[in-house]
Amino acid sequence: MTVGHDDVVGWIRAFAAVVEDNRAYLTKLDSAIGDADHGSNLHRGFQAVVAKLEGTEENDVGKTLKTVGMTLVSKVGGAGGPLYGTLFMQMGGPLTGKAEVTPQEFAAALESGVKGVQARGKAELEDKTMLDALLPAVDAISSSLATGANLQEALERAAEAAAKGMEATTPMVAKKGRASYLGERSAGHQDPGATSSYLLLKAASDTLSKVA
Amino acid sequence: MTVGHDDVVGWIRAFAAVVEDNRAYLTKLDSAIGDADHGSNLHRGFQAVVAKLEGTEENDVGKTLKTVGMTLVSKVGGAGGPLYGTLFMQMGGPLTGKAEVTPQEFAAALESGVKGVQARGKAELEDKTMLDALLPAVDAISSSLATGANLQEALERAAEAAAKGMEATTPMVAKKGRASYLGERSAGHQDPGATSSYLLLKAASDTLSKVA
Amino acid sequence: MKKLINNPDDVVTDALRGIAAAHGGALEVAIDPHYITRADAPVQGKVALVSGGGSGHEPMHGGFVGMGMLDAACPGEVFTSPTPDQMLEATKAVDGGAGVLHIVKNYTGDILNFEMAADLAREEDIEVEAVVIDDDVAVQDSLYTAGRRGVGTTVLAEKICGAAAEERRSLKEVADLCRRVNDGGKSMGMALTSCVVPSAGEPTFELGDDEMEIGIGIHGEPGRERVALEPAAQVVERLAAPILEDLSLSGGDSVLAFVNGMGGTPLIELYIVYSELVKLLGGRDIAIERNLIGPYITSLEMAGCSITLLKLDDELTSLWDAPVNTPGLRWGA
Amino acid sequence: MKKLINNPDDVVTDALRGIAAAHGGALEVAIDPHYITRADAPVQGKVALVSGGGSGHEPMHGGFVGMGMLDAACPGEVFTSPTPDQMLEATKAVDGGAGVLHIVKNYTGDILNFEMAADLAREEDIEVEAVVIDDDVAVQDSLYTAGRRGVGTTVLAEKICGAAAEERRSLKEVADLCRRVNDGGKSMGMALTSCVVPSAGEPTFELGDDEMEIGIGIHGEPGRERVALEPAAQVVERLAAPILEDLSLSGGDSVLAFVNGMGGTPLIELYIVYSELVKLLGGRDIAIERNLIGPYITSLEMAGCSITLLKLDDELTSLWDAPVNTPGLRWGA
Ligand SMILES: Nc1ncnc2c1ncn2[C@@H]1O[C@H](COP(=O)(O)OP(=O)(O)O)[C@@H](O)[C@H]1O
Ligand SMILES: Nc1ncnc2c1ncn2[C@@H]1O[C@H](COP(=O)(O)OP(=O)(O)O)[C@@H](O)[C@H]1O
Ligand SMILES: [Mg+2]
Ligand SMILES: [Mg+2]
Ligand SMILES: [Mg+2]
Ligand SMILES: [Mg+2]
Repeated sequence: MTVGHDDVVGWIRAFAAVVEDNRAYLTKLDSAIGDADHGSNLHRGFQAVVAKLEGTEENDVGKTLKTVGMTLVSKVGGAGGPLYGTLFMQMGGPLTGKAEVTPQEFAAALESGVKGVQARGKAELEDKTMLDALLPAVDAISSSLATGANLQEALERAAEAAAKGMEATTPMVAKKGRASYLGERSAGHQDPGATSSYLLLKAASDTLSKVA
Repeated sequence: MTVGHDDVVGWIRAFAAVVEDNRAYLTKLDSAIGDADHGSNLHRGFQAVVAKLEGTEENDVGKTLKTVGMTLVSKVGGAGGPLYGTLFMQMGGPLTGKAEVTPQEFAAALESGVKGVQARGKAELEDKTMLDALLPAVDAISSSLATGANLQEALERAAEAAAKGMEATTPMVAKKGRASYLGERSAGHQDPGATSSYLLLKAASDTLSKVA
Repeated sequence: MKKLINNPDDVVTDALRGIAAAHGGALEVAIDPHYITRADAPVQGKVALVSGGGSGHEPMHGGFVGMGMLDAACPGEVFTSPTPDQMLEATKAVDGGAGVLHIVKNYTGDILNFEMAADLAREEDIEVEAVVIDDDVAVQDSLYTAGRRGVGTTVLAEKICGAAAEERRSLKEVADLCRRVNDGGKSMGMALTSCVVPSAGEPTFELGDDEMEIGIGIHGEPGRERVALEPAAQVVERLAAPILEDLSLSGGDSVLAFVNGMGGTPLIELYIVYSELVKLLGGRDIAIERNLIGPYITSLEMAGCSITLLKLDDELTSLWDAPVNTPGLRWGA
Repeated sequence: MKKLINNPDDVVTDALRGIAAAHGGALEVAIDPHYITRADAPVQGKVALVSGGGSGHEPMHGGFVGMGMLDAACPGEVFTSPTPDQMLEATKAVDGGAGVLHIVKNYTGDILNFEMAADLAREEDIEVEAVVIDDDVAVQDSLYTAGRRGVGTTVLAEKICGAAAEERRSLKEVADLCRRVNDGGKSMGMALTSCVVPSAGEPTFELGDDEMEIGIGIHGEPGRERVALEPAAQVVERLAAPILEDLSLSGGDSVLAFVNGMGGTPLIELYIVYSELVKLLGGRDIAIERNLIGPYITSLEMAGCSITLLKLDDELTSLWDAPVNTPGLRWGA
C-alpha cells in the first residue's frame, strides 16, 4: 500500500493525456474570463514533462516531482506555469530521497505543494482560482486518511471535493488572476485553473487508486 | 423647339437627383470590378454642381456647362471626375454665348463632349467603359435628327442606345480603367461608368423632351 | 461597418485635422483643398516632390512628407484620386524654383487628374515632370490596357528620390532616378479579408473563411485569383515567384525587401512572412541588403500583405540609407 | 482563422526568426530560450532595462530594444507571460554591472515569472529591481484583487527610463523614475472586434455587428461593458473621461497623449481619434505637449484603440525627446 516512483510517473503521464484531451475545453473556459491560453499552456508544459520523463533512470519520487515542477516553470509561462510549477516542486521537497511513499507522506507532500501555490499566488479560498479545487481536495485526503480510509478512498474523496470546488467557482466573482479584471462579469463562468486542478486530482484518483 | 438655359439646368438637376437615388447602386457595381466609390464620387460632384447652380444669374448655356465640368473636375476625383468634367467642359465650348440652342447644336455639342472623354481617357468602344454607353448614344441622336426626328425622339433613341451599350458591357473583358486589373474576371459585371452615362442620357430624354 | 469614425463623409477631413494637430511643427495641412506640405516648404533650390492618391493607404502619402522624402501630398477621398486643384495648389506651395516632380501611381484617375494639374502648373510657369509607378506584377501589362497598378514601389521611390532631391540633384536627374526605381521594383499583394470603404459601408468583396485573394491591389479591388488558405511559406512563394521572374533576379543580386501590411494584419505576422521570404531568397542566393517591414501602403483595415523587391546598387542603397524625417519613416534625424 | 502563419505552435519562433533576419545589425535574438537583446549588450556601466510579456503585442517589447530604450525583451508565447529562464538569461546577457531594471506589466503570470527570475538573478549576484506598471483605469483597483493591468503606459515608461539609463542614472533613480511614470500615466482601451489567439483558433469573444467593448485589455480579455457602436467623438469621451478623472488633470496641465492602435485598426482611424482627443482636451485647457499615434502595444489583429495620457513635466519631456533607435520607435538617431 505505498506509492512507488513508477506510480507517480504514471499519474503525471495520465494527467498529460487528460490535458491533451481537454486542451480545447480548458482554453474555451479561459476565453470566457481570461485570454484563451490555459489549455495550450498546460499542454505545452506537460508535453515537455513527458519528454523529460521519457526513459529516465531516476528512482527518487521527490526529485522527479521537482523535475516536473521545474519543467513546468520553464515551459508554461503565464500564471499557470509558476503556480503548477510550484505545486510540484514543493510537493517534491518532503519526498526527496524516497523511492516509494506512504499514503500519509503523499498526502502531506500534496498539502505542502498546495501551500506553495497559495504562498506564491496569494489567493484565498473563493477568489475563483485553482485553489478552490485544490484546498478542499487536500482537506479531503487528509481527513479521509485520518479516519482510516485507504489511499483509493481518500483520492476518490479528494477528486469529489475538487469537482465540487471547481463547480463552486462558477458563480464567484474573481478576485485574483486575469478574470478579476472582469469584476462582476466574471460570475457565471467556471474557472479554467480550478478545472485543470480538478482534472489533476481526478487523474490521481484514476491512476493511483490502482496501486492502493 | 430650342433648348434654353433653364432646360439645361433642369437636365443637370434631374441627373443630380438620379445620381442621389442610384448612389448605392453605382457603388455596388463599382465594388464588383472597381473600388466601390463611383456612386459616392458622382454624388459628391453633383451635389457641388447643384449648389453652384443655385440662384445663378447666368444665362449662357455654354458657360454653365463649363462651370458644371469644372466643378466636377475639382470635386469628384478618380477617373470619373476628369472624364465627366471633360464631357461637360467640352460640351460647353461650342455653346458659349448662347442663351438657347437648337437640337442640332445640342447634339453636336454632346458629340464634342464625348470626343473629349475619348481624347482624355484613350479608351475605345468595347473597352468596357462609359464610352460604351456614350458613343452609341451620340450616334443615335445625330442619325435620328438627320432623318428628321425631333429632339424628343432623338433623345429617346439615344437613351435606348445608351441602355443597350451599358448592357453590352456586362460580358466584356475590361481594357481600360480599374476593372482592367481583373482581366478575364471583369467579365460578367456591368460597368459602373457606362451605367451612370446611361442615366445621364435617360435624364436628358426625360427632362429635355418636355421642351421639344 | 465597424470603424472609429464620426461620419463616412468626414473621414478624410477629420483625419487631416488629427494629422495637423499631431505633426504641427513638421507639417502644414491645408483643408480646402486638401493637401499636406513640409512646414519648411518651399525649400529654395531643391526639386520638390509631390505625390498623392486616394486616402485609405496611410501612412502613404501624407505620412511621407518631410525632410528626405515628399514635399507635399494630396489626399483624395477614400480610394479616390485627388483632384487637379489639390495638386496644383500643392505644387505651387512647394515649388522652390528647381521644378516639381509628380510621383503618380498608375491608375486612370490618378493619371488624368495629375495630367490636368501638371498642365495648369505649367501654365503658371512651374516646371513639372511626372513619373508613373506601375510595379504590380499581378496585373498583366499591355499597350492596349490601363497597364499595371502602382503599389509598394511607390514608397521606395518616394524615399529614394526624396534623398536625391535633398542632394540638390536636378529635376531631370530625380525623374530619371524615379523611373529607374520603378523599373527595378516589383510588387505583389494578397488579402485574407476585404476592406470596407466608409461611404459604401460594406465589404468590397466577400471572401470565404477558408479563402484568400491573390494579386489584389490597394483599393479592395478583387485580385487575380481566389484560392484556399495556405501557410505563410506558400503565400510567400505565390507572391515572390512572379516578382523574381519579372525582375529576372539571379544569384548574387542584392535587393531591398519590403513586406507591407495591408492595414489589418499585425506586425507579428509580417515578421513571419519576412522570415519565409528570407528563406526563399536565401535558397536562390539573392541577398537582402535592406528591408522594410510594416504597414506603409495600406488598404484601410484589410488583412493581408504585399511583397516588394527592389534591385539595389550602391547608389540606391546609399540614397535609401540617407536621413529621412517624416511621421511614417524616420532615421538618421 | 485567417492568419499569415505556418503553424499556430510556431508563431513566436517564426516571428523571432524574422526579427533576427530583419534587424541583424541592431538586435541579437536567442531562440532557446527566447529573448532579444541589443547587439551591443551589455553596455558597461549602464543600468540595463529588461521587459517582456506574452507575444501578440508587437512591436512591444522586442521592437523597443535598442539604444535609448530596452536592453532586452523576453517574448512569451502568444498572450502568455514568458518563463523565468528567459528573463534570467536576458538579465545575465545585458547586465553591465550597474544593475538591471525589470519593467513588469501587472498580470499575475508576468509578476510571478519575473519574481522567480529576479530571485534567480540575485542568486547570481546581479542587482535587480522590478517596477510594476498598472495603468489601466478600466479595472477597479483594490488591495484584495490582482489590481489594474499594465497597458499603454508601459511603452512610455520604457522610452523614458531607457533615456534615463543612457544618461547613466543609477538603478534606484531609473526605478524611481519608472514608478513616477506609472503614477502619472493612465490608459483605457476599447475593441470593435475580438482577436483570435492562434492556438485557440477562434475569437476570444463575440461582438455583434453593432456592438463595441469598452475597457478591454490587450489580451482579448472582455472589457468593462459592452455598448452600441458610437461615433469616434463619443468613444474618445468614454476612454478619456475616466483617465482625466483618475489623473485629476486640470486646466493648464501638460500631457503626452498616446493613441494606440490594437493591431487591426488603420492609422487613418487613429488620427480621427486623435483629432477628437485634441478637441476634448482643448476644451478643458489641457495642453498636449507630445503625442504618439500608431499601433505600439497591440492585441494581435483586434480592431480598436486605447488612449494613454501621461502628465508631463520638463524632465519627462526631455527624456521623451532624447534619441531612441529601435525598430519600433526611432528619432534623433
Ligand atoms: N493568484 C493566483 N493564485 C492561484 N491561482 C491563480 C492565481 N491567478 C490565476 N490563477 C489561476 O490561473 C488560471 C489561469 O491560468 P493561465 O491561463 O495558464 O494563465 P494566464 O492567466 O496568465 O493566462 C486561472 O484560471 C486561475 O485558476
Ligand atoms: N480610360 C477611360 N476612358 C473612359 N472611361 C473610363 C476610363 N477608365 C475608367 N473609365 C470609367 O470610369 C468608371 C469608374 O469611375 P470611378 O469609380 O469614379 O473612378 P475610379 O476607377 O478612379 O474609382 C469606370 O466604370 C469606367 O466606365
Ligand atoms: Mg490564460
Ligand atoms: Mg471607382
Ligand atoms: Mg476610385
Ligand atoms: Mg495567458
